[in-house]
Amino acid sequence: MELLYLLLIPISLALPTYLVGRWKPEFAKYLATLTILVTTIYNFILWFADFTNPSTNYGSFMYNYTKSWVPSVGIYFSVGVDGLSMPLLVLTQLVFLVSVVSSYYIKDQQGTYYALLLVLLTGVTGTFIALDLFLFYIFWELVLVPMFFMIHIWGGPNRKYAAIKFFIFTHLASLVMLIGLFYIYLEAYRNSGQMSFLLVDLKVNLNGVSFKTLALIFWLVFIGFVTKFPQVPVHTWLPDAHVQAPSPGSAILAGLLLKMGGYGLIRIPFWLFADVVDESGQHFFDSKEGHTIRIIIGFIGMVSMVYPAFIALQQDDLKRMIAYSSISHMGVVLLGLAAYNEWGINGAMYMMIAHGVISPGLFLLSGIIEHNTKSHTRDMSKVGGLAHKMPFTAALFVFMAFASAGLPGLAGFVSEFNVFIGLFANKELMASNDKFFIFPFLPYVIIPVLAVLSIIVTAGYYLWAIQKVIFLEQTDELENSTPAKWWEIQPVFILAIFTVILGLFPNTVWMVLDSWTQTILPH
Amino acid sequence: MIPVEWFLTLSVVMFVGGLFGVLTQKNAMRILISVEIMLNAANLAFMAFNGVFYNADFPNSFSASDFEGWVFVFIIIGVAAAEAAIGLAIFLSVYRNFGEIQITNIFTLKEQEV
Amino acid sequence: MVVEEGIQVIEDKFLINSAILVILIPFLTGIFLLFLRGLEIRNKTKFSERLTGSIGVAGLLGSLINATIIIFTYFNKYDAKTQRVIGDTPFVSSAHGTFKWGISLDPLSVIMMFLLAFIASVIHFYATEYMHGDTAYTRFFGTLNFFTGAMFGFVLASNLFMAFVFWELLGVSSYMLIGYYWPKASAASAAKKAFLYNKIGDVSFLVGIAYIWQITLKAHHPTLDYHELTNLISNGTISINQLWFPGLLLFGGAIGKSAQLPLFGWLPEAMEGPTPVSALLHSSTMVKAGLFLLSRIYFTFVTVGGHYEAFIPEGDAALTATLITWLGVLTALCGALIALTATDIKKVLAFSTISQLGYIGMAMGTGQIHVGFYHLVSHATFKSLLFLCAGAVIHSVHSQEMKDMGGLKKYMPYTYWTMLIGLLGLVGFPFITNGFYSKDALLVAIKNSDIPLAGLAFTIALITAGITAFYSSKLFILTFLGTPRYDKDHVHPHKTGIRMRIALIILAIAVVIESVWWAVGSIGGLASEKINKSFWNFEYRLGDLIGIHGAPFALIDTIPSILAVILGISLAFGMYFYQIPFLISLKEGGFIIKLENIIANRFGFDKLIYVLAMGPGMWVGSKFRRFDEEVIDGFIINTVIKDGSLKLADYSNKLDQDGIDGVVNGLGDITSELGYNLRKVQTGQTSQYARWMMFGLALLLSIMTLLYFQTFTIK
Amino acid sequence: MTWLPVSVLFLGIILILVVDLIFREKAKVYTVILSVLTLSFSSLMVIQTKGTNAGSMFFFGDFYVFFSIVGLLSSIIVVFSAWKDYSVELDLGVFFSLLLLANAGGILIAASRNFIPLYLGYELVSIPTYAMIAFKKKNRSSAESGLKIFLLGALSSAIIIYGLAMYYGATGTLQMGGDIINHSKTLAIAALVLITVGSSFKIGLVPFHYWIADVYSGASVSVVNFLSASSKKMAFAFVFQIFFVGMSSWHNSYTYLFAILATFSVIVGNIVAVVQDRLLRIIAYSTIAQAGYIVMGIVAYGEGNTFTKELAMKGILFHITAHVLMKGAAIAAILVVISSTKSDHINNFRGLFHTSPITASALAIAFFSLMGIPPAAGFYGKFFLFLSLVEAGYEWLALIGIIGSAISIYYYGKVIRIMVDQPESKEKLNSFTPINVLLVVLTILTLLFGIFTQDLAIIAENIVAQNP
Repeated sequence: MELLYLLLIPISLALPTYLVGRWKPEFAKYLATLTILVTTIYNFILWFADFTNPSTNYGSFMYNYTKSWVPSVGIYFSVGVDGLSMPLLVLTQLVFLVSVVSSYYIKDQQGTYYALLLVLLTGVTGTFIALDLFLFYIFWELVLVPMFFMIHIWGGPNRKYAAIKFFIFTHLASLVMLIGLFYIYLEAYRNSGQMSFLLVDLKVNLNGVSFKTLALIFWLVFIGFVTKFPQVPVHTWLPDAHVQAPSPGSAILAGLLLKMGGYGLIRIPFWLFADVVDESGQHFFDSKEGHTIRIIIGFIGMVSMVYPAFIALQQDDLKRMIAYSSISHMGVVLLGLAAYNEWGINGAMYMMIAHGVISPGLFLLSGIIEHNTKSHTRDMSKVGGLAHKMPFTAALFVFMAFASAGLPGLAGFVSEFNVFIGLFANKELMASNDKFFIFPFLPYVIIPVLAVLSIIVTAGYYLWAIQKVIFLEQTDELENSTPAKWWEIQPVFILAIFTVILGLFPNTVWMVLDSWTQTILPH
Repeated sequence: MIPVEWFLTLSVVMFVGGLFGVLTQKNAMRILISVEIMLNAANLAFMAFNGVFYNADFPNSFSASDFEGWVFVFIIIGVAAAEAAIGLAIFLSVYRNFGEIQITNIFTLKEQEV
Repeated sequence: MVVEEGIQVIEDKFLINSAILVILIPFLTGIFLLFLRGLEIRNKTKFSERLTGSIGVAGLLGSLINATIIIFTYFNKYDAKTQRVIGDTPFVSSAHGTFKWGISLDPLSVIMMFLLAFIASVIHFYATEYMHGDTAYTRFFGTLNFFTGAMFGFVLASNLFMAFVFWELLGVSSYMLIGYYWPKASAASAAKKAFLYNKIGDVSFLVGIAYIWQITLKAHHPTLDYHELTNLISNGTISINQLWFPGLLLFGGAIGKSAQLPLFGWLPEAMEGPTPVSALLHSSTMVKAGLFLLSRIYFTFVTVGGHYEAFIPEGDAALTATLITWLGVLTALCGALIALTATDIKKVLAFSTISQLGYIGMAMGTGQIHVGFYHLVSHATFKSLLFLCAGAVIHSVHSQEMKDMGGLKKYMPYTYWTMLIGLLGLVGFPFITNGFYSKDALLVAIKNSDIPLAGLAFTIALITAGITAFYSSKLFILTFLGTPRYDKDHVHPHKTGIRMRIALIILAIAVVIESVWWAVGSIGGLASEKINKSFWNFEYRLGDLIGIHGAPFALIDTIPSILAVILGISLAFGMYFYQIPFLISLKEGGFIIKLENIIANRFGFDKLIYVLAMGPGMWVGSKFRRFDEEVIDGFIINTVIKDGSLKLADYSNKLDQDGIDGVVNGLGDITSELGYNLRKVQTGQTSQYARWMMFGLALLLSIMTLLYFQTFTIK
Repeated sequence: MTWLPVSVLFLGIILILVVDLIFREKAKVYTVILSVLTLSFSSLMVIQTKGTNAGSMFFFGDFYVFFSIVGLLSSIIVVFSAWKDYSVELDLGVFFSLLLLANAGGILIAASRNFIPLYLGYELVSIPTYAMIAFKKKNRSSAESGLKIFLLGALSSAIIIYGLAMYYGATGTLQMGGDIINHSKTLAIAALVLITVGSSFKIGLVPFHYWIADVYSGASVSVVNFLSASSKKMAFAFVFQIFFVGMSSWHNSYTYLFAILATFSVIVGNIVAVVQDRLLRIIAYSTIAQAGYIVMGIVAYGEGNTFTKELAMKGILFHITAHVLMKGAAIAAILVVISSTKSDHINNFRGLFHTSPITASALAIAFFSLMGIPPAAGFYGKFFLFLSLVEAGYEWLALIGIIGSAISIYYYGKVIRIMVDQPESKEKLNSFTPINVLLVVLTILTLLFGIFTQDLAIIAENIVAQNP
């Protein structure tokens, strides 16, 4: 029952917030902050109540609540949480709390803004806790609407184009994913005769389906998820959406919407096909199809790690650079999955959490910089010498930039280190010297090597940004900029604290992730 | 005894003639008349088919369902009359508004250039 | 106590806790000072320098005290040769292999820790006065403490994972410290360059770790701990033929951090930082981290024989050892040559550091880890002393260029004498300095090692020794002796401050103690076997502790190096002090000038690195950016999707404007009609609609008759 | 007992005409109340008469209940919007009587199992529709659209009758579900094609969709509401009766035909809608596209086994109910704007969120659900339709459906984006409370559609069971 509160509190208060907003704009802000504070505290209580002792098996669902909705087709309203989704759920509450506090600068139509924020919170929470494919798809699409309006109404100068592009792009991709979900449902029905959208049933019913259809399902679903957590060929909506979105909006976009893609990719293919064994007892991802799939997604992960890093080197707009860096960090997640051993998958999940804490901080900081420059620009060439005028923001920016570049002791490092250990420890990627079918002359080992080299480029563009924005003499843009107000800087400070905690004591979360991964990896 | 194929060919000819009339005529009234022709073609077809399925000369036993064709003919005639009525009413209002019922010069609702 | 073949692992709570304190105290004081700096900025005040300075030094003294406790208890209580005190807690624990925070107290790490603690506290004490009057005083001490904490962490780490974590923290704190004067553009870019060079090293370090993990994973015992790895090798589960490549990658990390040949471009520019930083980081401690790492992972490129003699494995496994040695030799030569041409006093010392690091790398490569460590200890002491004296000189003359110094002997007597002691150590003046014994041990090691072309390496090392002697004495003459060249009116050199003088004296005493200790040990060792085996003979004692022995000290081996040193000194004095015309003409000769400006721009390595890494990186970035914006974004999005539907509709509109405009009369040509614009069809003509409907009827009828034969089955 | 609902309707017509005669001017409110009462009372009667057997000509199963109630309830929406619509105000009584007459026809279609009452019901629906479209006396466009719909409607009904004649020839009976007598396959093909053409004119599939655009922009808004909400549903009832029941034993002969028609309608409907800038025309073309989606359901129904049939029928029922709610709300909202700005051009909708939030949010949610965004009703329909298509093996058709709905985002989004901008004039639109109440009710139903999906699913399963 507990998870229902997390869902119902925000959605039920969305309309009242709008109405209060129309009556007295200020109160909408406080009502929204109060609601999100309540859900965050409640979520943390749940975490410390049940997710701290290492003995429990986090592979099974907890707080499971299932009620039949359309039994004749097998649709159930079922929510639950396990080792994979609980950390992401806590991350959601945290990022929303941070974003709501840092959106106090918004002055027009506050009522609608905070109502949309609450609807968005429900959407994202729902995606992470839905245990029924139908319900999962509903929450997955629900998120698009408030995000579209946020970018469209409160966004930057060219927001209309970015909003509609974001909407059509992700909607089209998720429709393709929908076809994948159909196949899962229908194959499970044909295989077992049981009509059910429940993940738990599907996981059992899919056992016995031929690997060829599973590969087809994987690719259909993969297209939908990869567009959401953008990888190279389909990533161009992210920089536009980020540049034009209001900074709290882009914090949520980077912090959570990207993670929904990652979560879906781990939950649907990797978790669902975990127990599917063919006649020779081989698991799906170890078989021939599984092998080609892993090589291809490894290649895509590597390309989307290297390619955006070089582009970020060239960017002048700070937010656009951070957007490209998020794409490159998400490439690490895909590489982790391609490694398909415990370090890879744990590292991928931990990277989603770490990036979910770090990148909202960077976006909020760039938002602060934008609000305090005279002509509201974020161009690094124009904004310089921030340290003179806004020392705390400068210090936090350097801290977050290093966290994002993977400085040890901070969250990013643990995940990157483990993903690369996983990549190099993976037999297929390393040992096999049979060449790549796409580029016959490239051995598979090119994937880990190029991915690792891109760390240098990442460090490069972050340092370049620090030097241009923070150090050097103060440009005239920062003439009348005052040190950041409390509600601008405190949220980023909270995120910084969490980065350090996740960096120095990763085992609290890692233990949960690891006990979950052991249930899906073949032994 | 005239074989039923002859009736069918006549009804097809009437149907196509009516259709041709609808497609080419400019005056709304003439279109209405051609539609009536097509309806009567259908009547003829029904009459012919019912004759085939139930031979009135030596009725051994009959039930209500044997006369479906012929019953339908009466209904069609009734419907055709209703259609004609509403048609004439609409032509009247068109005449009152446009002053003529030449359908080729009534096209105010065309797609405006965007 | 876990007894393993050879090495005993001991759990000693007290020692481990004090070791943790050694690491934690500087970290805590550092963070506390940075917090104070935050308060300073917030309410625009400046805490008294006495308070913040003393907190900084107190932090270091805390860890020094702990270090001394550890070193004494460890060497008395345990037999350092076979017993190690190790304590670790899981940091990231997954089912099959956990990455651990671990502290290992063994001879190498304990001696290095003590040396580091001693030098760092002296330099902190020195810095309290040197940085007097600087606005960001607290931030300086905060970051310096933070750095020392990270260095302790690296030195005491028991496994490669923890070493890597602190390795990158070193990189970041050196970035902070080099970029201390961040408003200066050159300092900011120097910091960026230093960090990026280190990052290249870090990446190869990371890949090395990943390789070792993969090898040990295949052997079903995934571990990164030094002692476990040594055990795995000794009981044969993993062989050196597997480990040489990860060893090479780890050495790649060391190249980046310890400024070996290709990646040493950042060290001279790191002189942008304040002098105490150069003294601590870029001479004695941080740059040694790479070489300390080599001594930690010697098992990857060296096998230790039955009775402690180390030899290089055959086949391609020898590649790592030869590469380390030869890179060391070449770095030593290049460093010395560039130091010749440098005019800035700190740049000379920086290049001499590079060349000494080359020496140590060379020794490590030959397998004589203890000899390398021996020179590392001595170099740390006298080089930090030299940097502090240089700091004092700069402080009084307010310029780093040697051309406007000279004749400072009478103004700064203490600095004069301490600098002399330091320079003698650097030069390795025969028999009376610690440098002499450690350098000769090096030369002996390279002479009879089985590295290919060892003889050539030995001669190059000799020439470098000579050149070192030459530029050290040149430095000495130009700064202290000769006629003063600074303009008198507004530069009046003064005696160095009290605290700086005390620091110099302490370090000088340390150098003297070492010299005496080693002199007695080596010379006395020749006389009596007892002294030779006792702790007096430092080289033998170190070898004993680490478990590797090379050739014993022999006087005749030292003769070539003595000659080289004397030649170097006399040449320098001749050229600079007595200005002998022939020698000066030699100096001005065309060939030497040409040679000089080749050497001056660091053999073009910087340009090479720029051309290789930075240039193409930017070029590729711009290519990708244009591709991303025009092709993917442009084509896929704008033409197909966003405007796609519009484009398609516009296309049909265009067809409409210049398509057939007339009213369709009769069924006409079906094909042209098909092309007719969908929207244009809405002409409002009822009859035309009817015709369209009949066209639909005809179409459907044709399809059905076509399909008549296949699908239409009457069951 | 069986024909109580229809008799209630006729009683209502008589009462309304009498009341209209007596209270000439004040009759408006009474006629509204009376018609709403008759419609709801008749739908109650429909539920009562479920299951009574009435010989072979009629069958009062779930199909009958669902489609009559859909027709009756959507007519209530029309009554409300007619009450506000200025162009119909003059003789409201006559308008409502025509509406009730059309509903009587709808019930007849839904109940019949024989082609004779089916065709009678079809004509009983069409003729009042022609009258309603040509309702505004002094208005050129309404007269022209009346003329158009009449001529093309008469042509299509003639084609259908001829098709029925061919059917009679091929199967020997006008009872639905007759088997083809051997060696009369040509007649069966002729019947199939002719009936498909005739009926696809009424539901507005592409080669026969021309009247929709003109009539939707010509006729008055409440008539458009009637056309899109209820008369189209009755037309679909007619199509389902013919193809699911009438030709049930002909076995997937019509699937390929409808697949082609569906592809054309979805592609053309969506693409042309993108270019439109007047809202009623956008609604017209989106109706064509939605008709395409429902026809996809027919394709899936014809193709598969019972599991696919059930999925397809669920998709169809969800889509039709959702369609009633969405189109009803959308057109009512457009009515509010047109009644104050006298034109449905897209610029009049600029900044609607600020001037009248209820109408704007109702229209926005209706459009989001038309796009198929989940929590709203439209999504369920599309979900099951595509699911049944994939199950039936028509993946390419599902893909076309996806491309169509992706394009639809653009023109629905265009309207929503304009509503969200800053309005030129700040003054509030005059809001008419009953319409606002109607909008709020419809929006809540669209959003909470999930609650009664299970009951609809059960109805769908019963329908599939009851079909021969």
